Amino acid sequence: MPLYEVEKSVIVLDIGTSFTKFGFTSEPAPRSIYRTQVKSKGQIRELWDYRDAQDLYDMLVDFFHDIYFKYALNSPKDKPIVIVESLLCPIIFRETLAKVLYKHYGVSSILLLSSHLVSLAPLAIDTALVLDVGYKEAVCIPVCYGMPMIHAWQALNLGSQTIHKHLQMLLNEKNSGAQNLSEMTLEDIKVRCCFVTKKSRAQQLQTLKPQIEMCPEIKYPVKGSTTISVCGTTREKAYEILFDEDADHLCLPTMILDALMKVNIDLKHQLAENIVLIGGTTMAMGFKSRLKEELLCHSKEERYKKLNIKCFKFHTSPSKENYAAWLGGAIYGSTDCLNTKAIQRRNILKKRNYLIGRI
Amino acid sequence: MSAGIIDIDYVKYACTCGLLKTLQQLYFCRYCSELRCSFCVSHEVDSHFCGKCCENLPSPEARVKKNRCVNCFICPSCHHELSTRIASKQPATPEEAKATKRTYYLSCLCCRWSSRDIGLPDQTSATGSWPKRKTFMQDKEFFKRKQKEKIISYTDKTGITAASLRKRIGLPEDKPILKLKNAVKMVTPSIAQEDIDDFDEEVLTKSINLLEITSIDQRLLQPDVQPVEMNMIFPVQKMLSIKRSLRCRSCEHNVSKPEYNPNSIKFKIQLFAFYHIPEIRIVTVQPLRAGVPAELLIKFTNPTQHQTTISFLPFDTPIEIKESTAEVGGSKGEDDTSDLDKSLPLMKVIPSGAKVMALVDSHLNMSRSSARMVTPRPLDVSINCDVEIPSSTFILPPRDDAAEYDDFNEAHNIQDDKKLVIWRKSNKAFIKLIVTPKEDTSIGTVITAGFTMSHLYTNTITSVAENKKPQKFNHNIKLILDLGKSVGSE
Amino acid sequence: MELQDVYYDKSDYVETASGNKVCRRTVLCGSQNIILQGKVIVQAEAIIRGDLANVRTGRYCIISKEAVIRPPYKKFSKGVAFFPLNMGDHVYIGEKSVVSAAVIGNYVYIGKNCVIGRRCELKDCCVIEDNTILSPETVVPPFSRYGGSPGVQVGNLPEVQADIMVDYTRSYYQHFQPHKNPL
Amino acid sequence: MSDIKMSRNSIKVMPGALVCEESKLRGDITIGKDCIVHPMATIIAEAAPIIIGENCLIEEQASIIYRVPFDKVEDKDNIPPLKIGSFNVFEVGCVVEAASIGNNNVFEAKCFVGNKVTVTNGCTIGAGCHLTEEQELKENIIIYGSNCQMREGLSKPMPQYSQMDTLMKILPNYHHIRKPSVKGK
Repeated sequence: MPLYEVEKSVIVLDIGTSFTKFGFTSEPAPRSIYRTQVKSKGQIRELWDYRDAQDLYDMLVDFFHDIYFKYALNSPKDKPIVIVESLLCPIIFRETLAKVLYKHYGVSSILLLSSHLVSLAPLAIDTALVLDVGYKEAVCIPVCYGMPMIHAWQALNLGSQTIHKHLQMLLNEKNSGAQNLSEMTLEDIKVRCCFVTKKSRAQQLQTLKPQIEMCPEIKYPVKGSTTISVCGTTREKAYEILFDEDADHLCLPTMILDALMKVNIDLKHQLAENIVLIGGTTMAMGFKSRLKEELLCHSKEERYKKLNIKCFKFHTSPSKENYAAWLGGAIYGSTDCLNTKAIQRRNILKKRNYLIGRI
Repeated sequence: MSAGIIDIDYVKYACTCGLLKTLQQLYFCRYCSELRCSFCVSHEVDSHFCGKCCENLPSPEARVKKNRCVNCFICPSCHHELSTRIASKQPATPEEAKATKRTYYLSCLCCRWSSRDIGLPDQTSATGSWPKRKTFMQDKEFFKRKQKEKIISYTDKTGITAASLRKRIGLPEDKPILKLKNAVKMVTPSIAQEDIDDFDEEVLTKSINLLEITSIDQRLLQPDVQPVEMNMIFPVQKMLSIKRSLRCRSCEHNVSKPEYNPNSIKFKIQLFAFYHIPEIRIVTVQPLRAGVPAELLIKFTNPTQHQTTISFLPFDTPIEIKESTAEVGGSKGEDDTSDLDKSLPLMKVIPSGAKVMALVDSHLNMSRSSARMVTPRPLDVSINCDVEIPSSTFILPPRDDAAEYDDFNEAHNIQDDKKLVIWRKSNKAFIKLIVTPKEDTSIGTVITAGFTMSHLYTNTITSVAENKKPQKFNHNIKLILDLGKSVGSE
Repeated sequence: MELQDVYYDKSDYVETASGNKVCRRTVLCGSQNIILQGKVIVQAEAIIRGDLANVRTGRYCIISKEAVIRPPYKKFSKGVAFFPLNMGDHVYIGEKSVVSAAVIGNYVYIGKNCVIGRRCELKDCCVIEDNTILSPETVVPPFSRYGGSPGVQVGNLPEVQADIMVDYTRSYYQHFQPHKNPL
Repeated sequence: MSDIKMSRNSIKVMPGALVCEESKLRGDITIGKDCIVHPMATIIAEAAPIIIGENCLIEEQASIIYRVPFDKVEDKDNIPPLKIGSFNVFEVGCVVEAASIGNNNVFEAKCFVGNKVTVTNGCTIGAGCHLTEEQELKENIIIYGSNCQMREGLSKPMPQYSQMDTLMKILPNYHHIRKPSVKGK
């Protein structure tokens, strides 16, 4: 008896640093994507800015209250839930989350899935190098035959947040009135005006007198009181922070190469030819082609010589990248995986170390 | 959830779970005789309705409709609700006016977006006929379903390959996910591309019109498509709202159950603390100075149909927790997983098997209710003001709705401690207390005073059921009063 | 906090037999079309457009300074008609708010400086926060709290909101007293 | 308003216009044909005359104020009159100090338009929006929401013919109306 026929609505959740993806299993897209914020005592707070476990507990109670009674419109009691989360998720978050769900909401079981792993499900592959560029950080984990190669993980504090800061700096150079723009405004400018440029142009932009035609300037009105000009260089340079090497000579492309350095030699080529990009930041125009250009360029460097990789191939997700991991969760959650692999409420009564048995 | 508009959050009541709430936000479970708040009751979805057309939807139907209203749409541009408008096409001749049917379009009265902006043809009926966007999603659904079938059918068959594979890469046993992933591999896998073309050369030369590009919120309103251009946005069906019923976690009785009709503000069950616990309001307070006693005038109101006696106790009087919550109360202050541990030995001895499952379940049911109880937490408040606790008590007569219409002060023959009770009228009494801010408070700090109120509560719940006399007992509640900021010397 | 007494100049207000207190400095257009059900306070410089259509309030309504109550219009195929504005009991309308709703239920609180667009429906027991702009034809369901521009639901109200409003409007009325010693 | 300015009041009401006496008009104002000015509306021509076109609707508490334009403070005697086009709607409580106003614009309730703003044709300034920065609103622009988001409309807002017809019938029953005059009183 195929289980998926039983139309049981099971919530699938991907709690991102910036946006939460919410939906149900066996559905092709999330029902809603909204900001990971909690309204507590009249002020809006970011869920991930918790102070301590108790604070997080209270915020998560409010957060799930919204999920169940504003989005899912379903009583949580004795129902399973699927949570997609990063392998690098802090223990305190994971434990508090479990406590909130089991204790406060009385869910029957939780299926915790690793975002890097499950994002391969929509592609129907099992070996790939997954790069997740989110809000706070970029995390690269190779997945081989369905096993995340934890020892090869790479993480850098590169993501929307860095871009926003960089963009603010660029805007300040050209505008006097652009001081202290809200993060929302910066995000909107980034999304609507900025793009990832080509490497050749990026190199030109770094010179004092670029020998290129600048792209047109955009006048961006803010709240009817000011207008800031987003000039061509700003539009092209906003994303450059991701590709500029930092003090340790690290950037997005080197993360991928460093990860490849750490995996078994037999897998290197296979992984390089199966790169999967997830996370909202990777949706920027020109991101993929630039990353490829950079990878090819960096791989010729001395430190990566022994990799001897000449070809990088990328997968195109059937979904939008920002919910690729969620979609993976929705697919897993619709299989009998939910019944067999989820951590049952009654089992946590048996085992104290319930969270070690994650899949 | 704030109490509302009126400044009533100067007086906070400590809920049984340790959170501070205003009286209006609290519930009073008559079966446990305890205060409950939105945090320590369990919420349940009672009924679904649309906030725009205020129509009820039975829950199964709501689920099928994906929790969205069939008739109401929200604007993809500004997220406001769309209104249906009759197309005002002036017919050329009267005959034509009769022949042509009315047509409708959707229009946003906030940002003036209309369904004509994206070239959606006007519809002949006002509701129900709006075209669903045809997307690639339909194809994907198919794709996904196919994939899922494969996962299911292969999961059980592929044990051997997975095991051998695991050995090859030197992994420990029992990583069942491998099986599954292996299965997926056999389904039409995606093929990685070397050539990527996600850069549009046009962007370098063409000037863009900001008004044609969607913002991130507009994109995320339609998560499946996430349109980049304004002409791609599409009306979105409005999400339904719910009415909630609330249940006490320890006795499983409802404390609040609304009526079914979305427009109704009545309740079938309404165990709100506001109707059972005396209300306290600050009337006046003398200027507060560190170390100087000040008069505080507070008003007590008895909302119940029974006379009550109120006495004062010091703030740090321990409050017993009733039997029903005692199991959990025992672990107060410890890590709350400890009560899970307590049930551990029992769980271990029961072997898994069909016959004993019932036993396990019954045990689970028992432990469930206690495990789901909210562990009380210490009060998060710092008291910086001493309250002189009066030794005398006072009486509050029952509420009398008719008294509201009496404009004269009715005579009452209640013997009052004149030092304590300043004035009284029907079920209200004005009480004077002496408060002294602590010596070391600096000017401008918010002065918080606290005391424990003990009131005689008459519980009628058992009397109805068992035809007994109503139970009377003293119920203690901790109160925290925000008296405003301290001032300097005169 | 218990409400404090608000004093008004006795010569400035007219008190009717049913207990309405209406400031002389209000603009009541078409006063024959305005029905104040009793114990209603209309404060200085409020405008009620009874000339456009009937305006009927319930008992214990408070219309603050410079508020505008304006019946909404609707377009029909044969032209425009203004239609009546009905207000329930225990309604508070804050200063400088413009109210053009079709229906205002009982126990409704509208903050100051709000715009309630044409033909909005404010159901029983709802709160509109200060400075909210409700777009035309918005429906505000019971027990919801609206805020922002355009106004959206920002929260829920306690179940006893009706009692809070009864208490508030009643004590507002009781504390709205003439100066004890007129100058 | 100072007494000197009061004395300079010169209100011209074109035939067909309906101007309630309870409105507050100051300075040199010409109100065009078929306009409606509700009671308690305010029009102040402080810097120079205001000429309002045809079929404008000015509701109660709306104020149209023509102050000395910010770029002409030096040259006070040479300020051109403010011409407001036709078919404009000024809703309850709006404050409009715009430097120039074309035709078919809607100023919704409680909006504020500063004196550095040029309003062309067919614009809608949403309820509660504050526009202060120097700018020219292109045709058919719609401003809405707390952050003054902008949108380009498909067409200009419909003129309020039918509403004005109804008002023309109702208002004279309840209010004293200024007599149309070509000359000031």
